[in-house]
Amino acid sequence: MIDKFAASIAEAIGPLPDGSTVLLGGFGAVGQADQLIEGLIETGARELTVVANNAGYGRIGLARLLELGHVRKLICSFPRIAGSTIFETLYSSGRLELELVPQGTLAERMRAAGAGIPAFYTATSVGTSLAEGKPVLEVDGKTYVREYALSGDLALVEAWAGDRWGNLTYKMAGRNFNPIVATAATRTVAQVHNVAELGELDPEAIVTPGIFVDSLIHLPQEEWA
Amino acid sequence: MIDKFAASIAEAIGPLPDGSTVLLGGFGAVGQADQLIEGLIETGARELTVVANNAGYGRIGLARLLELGHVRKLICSFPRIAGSTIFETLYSSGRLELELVPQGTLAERMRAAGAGIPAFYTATSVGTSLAEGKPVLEVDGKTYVREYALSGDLALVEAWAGDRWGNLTYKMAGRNFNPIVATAATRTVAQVHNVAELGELDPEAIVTPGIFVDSLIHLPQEEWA
Amino acid sequence: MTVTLPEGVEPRGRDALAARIAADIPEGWYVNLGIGLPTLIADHVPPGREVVLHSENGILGLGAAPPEDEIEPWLVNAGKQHVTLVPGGSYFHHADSFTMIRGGHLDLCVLGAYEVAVNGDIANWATFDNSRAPAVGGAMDLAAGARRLWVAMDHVTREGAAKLVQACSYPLTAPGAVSRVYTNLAVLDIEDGGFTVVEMVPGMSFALLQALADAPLRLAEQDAATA
Amino acid sequence: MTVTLPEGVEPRGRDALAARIAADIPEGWYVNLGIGLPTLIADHVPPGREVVLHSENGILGLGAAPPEDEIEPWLVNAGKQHVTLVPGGSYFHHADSFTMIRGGHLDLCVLGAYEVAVNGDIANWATFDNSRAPAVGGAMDLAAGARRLWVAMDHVTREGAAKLVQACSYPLTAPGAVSRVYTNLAVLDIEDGGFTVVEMVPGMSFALLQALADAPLRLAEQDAATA
Repeated sequence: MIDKFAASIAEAIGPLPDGSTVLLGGFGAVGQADQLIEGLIETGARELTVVANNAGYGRIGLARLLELGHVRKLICSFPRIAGSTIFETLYSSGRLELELVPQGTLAERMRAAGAGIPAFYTATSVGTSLAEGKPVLEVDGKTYVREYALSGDLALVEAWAGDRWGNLTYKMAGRNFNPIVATAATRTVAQVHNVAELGELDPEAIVTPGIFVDSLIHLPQEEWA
Repeated sequence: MIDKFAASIAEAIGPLPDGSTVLLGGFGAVGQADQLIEGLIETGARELTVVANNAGYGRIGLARLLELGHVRKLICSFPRIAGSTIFETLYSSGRLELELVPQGTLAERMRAAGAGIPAFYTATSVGTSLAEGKPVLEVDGKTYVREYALSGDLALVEAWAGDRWGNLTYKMAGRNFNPIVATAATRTVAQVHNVAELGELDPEAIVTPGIFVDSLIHLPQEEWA
Repeated sequence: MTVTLPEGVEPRGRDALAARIAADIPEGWYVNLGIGLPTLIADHVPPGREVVLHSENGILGLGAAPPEDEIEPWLVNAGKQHVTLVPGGSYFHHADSFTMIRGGHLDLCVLGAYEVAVNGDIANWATFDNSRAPAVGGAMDLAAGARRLWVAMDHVTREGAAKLVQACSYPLTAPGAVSRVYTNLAVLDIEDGGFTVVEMVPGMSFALLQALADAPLRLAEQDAATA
Repeated sequence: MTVTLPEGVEPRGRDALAARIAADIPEGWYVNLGIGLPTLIADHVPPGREVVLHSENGILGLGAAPPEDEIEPWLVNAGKQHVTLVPGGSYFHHADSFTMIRGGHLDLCVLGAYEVAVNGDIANWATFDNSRAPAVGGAMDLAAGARRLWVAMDHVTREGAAKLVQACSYPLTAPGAVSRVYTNLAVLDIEDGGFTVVEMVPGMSFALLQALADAPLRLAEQDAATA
């Protein structure tokens, strides 16, 4: 019997070598797997490259991972949000490398990694400083810049419900980057608010089929249910 | 009030110039918009380029469109299926141009068109006759072939339910290419078996948001409902 | 602003500017509203006119802010503010959301800007203050991908410097993308490589408007005839 | 076949071959089964062993054929045969389906073939009969994308020609993709640039198996020791 539910966050995440690349779902606080990020801290892995749309806020989750010095490089579209003081301190003191990527290009680079597309072209950023040095292609008289797939060793996902095969559904705008990062990493781990029996999730409405998920942990948050 | 429902198939499709490119959803007979294809025949448009996974069967729908000589070129992954005699006759007598595209590359080329990606790379077909003459890119020691976006002037979609904003759901494996072609054409028309009130379709389970749909026609097929 | 306007000239306030832009959005358009002032436009779409609002974090059919006791923690807009979903709305993931943006499916995007140039260049994401980390978000995707890009901004900076310029001094968000600019003093189209003034707030003179820009302006033909 | 096999050598029939392959598929694998014989493998997965079957037309969790009176017109597999969905199954569109294939998410694909070469090349989509239109379907995507590609085929053609070859004569589906071949006479791994026989049907001799191939075979070490 396939059962991807783990007994603990540590078991769900498994060991992680230093220097790994970790993809985080979430848009700001919404749909970010804070408890799994705490588990990521517990692995002790350092020199991480972290891919996330934002750079955390306050002193929890991603911000705490940064504060503890586990991250070497951040690949991100909008690191500066309300409360992102830890990121800003690290960045301005030169202790954190930043690769800034337009939000849609960030999503598409991970989608490409998940879909076996090593590179693609986009008009986004053409004519701007973010396109400097990148190969271009002209198609029908318009110029596009080449972008490369962005894959991870580990993806951390926040989902609303999951079953033992790893099928996932999300809640509202909590979906955001989660289904994308789930496809793009060697190992994908999801924290789910609700456990569904196999067959209980509508096959027409499953957003992330279990093929993309290696491990799940059930973390009910009763106050939100 | 936005209301994309048309009163007739002719109104839904609108005028279509000769030489247009038409994208068809469907996988074999499943999820192919046969009634809209009949409407396509009625437009009288000729010299069409048709993109579809298969080449029709029997003498209905796509096969009839071919038989009537409206199609100049077919872009297709698997034209030869049981009953595809009209296609085979036209092809072997040299009256129909065929561009053969691997199924996943066909889907991705249309997805790319819909997503504003003019070109991408894939390992599919590398080292085969279908990659001959195409530009290649080496990434991490592996060779990939460049494929270009494939867009249409018109896309014909079969969906299960739709609302007046053009939001669509599909039934089972009837989904197939339909949500992809819907994104890739200048004008997208859907035939739906069921009409939903606005707000009735679950926002978490809408597969094609109405932004991709220009016109709908309600064609209930009671015997299948 | 340090610019002294003649008596009787009332620059449009934030809500008046948002309302002015909302009035120009036809029913049935799919529209992405940028963070800040553009977000306010949603509140000024005339009742009964169906305009479908897109948010890059995976929402079509954004609705108004919810009452305090009906906040859904998982439902925020691109500015991370709590919102609602209207009937007919839908959720999707970021790759699908940017398919809508990059693929040219949005009828309109309205963004704020530091500068807009005569050729439609827009600069709205970075300054030369290198002490702060840069942040681009979806601005470049939206500017390059939407069918139309309108800019909503003050006519000049707080220091009185022109924001309508011959060439952007700040880093570009996208070249040649803007088709229309709504400022607190005027509405300008960008066409044939220049700014055309199609409307000024009451009492405003073309001469002063020109003095507040670092690029040549011209009056729209019907206005020029009566100027 | 025109090849005369020694008395007592029983080539595996279609179902026996499908069952032999099914026995090697571990629980938890995501597997795409090609049209034809590979499709039969589904019927031979041992009861209780959860193997998740993928179909390129947008299905994970393919189940058995339905009873005649429970056929769903919208539910077919890649070979256009009516199927069912098992609990835990899901539907998705073609781009997502080929994300699974091209992105290396399938543990295994089993395809039929005209020829397999010593270096793992597979030819299974086109012959030199130009009177018929070519058709490739998802074969190239599957061969290039799945983590493992196994081939299920007869050992020789109906005319007795070898299908295990030094180099494919038919147009390639993918280079270097096959890791294992199940024929009606033997099971062979492709490793270190050659065929290694890991199993033969009862009574079959290595010498005859070699005679029926157009490429050198070798015995797996444990078998070679007792050969």
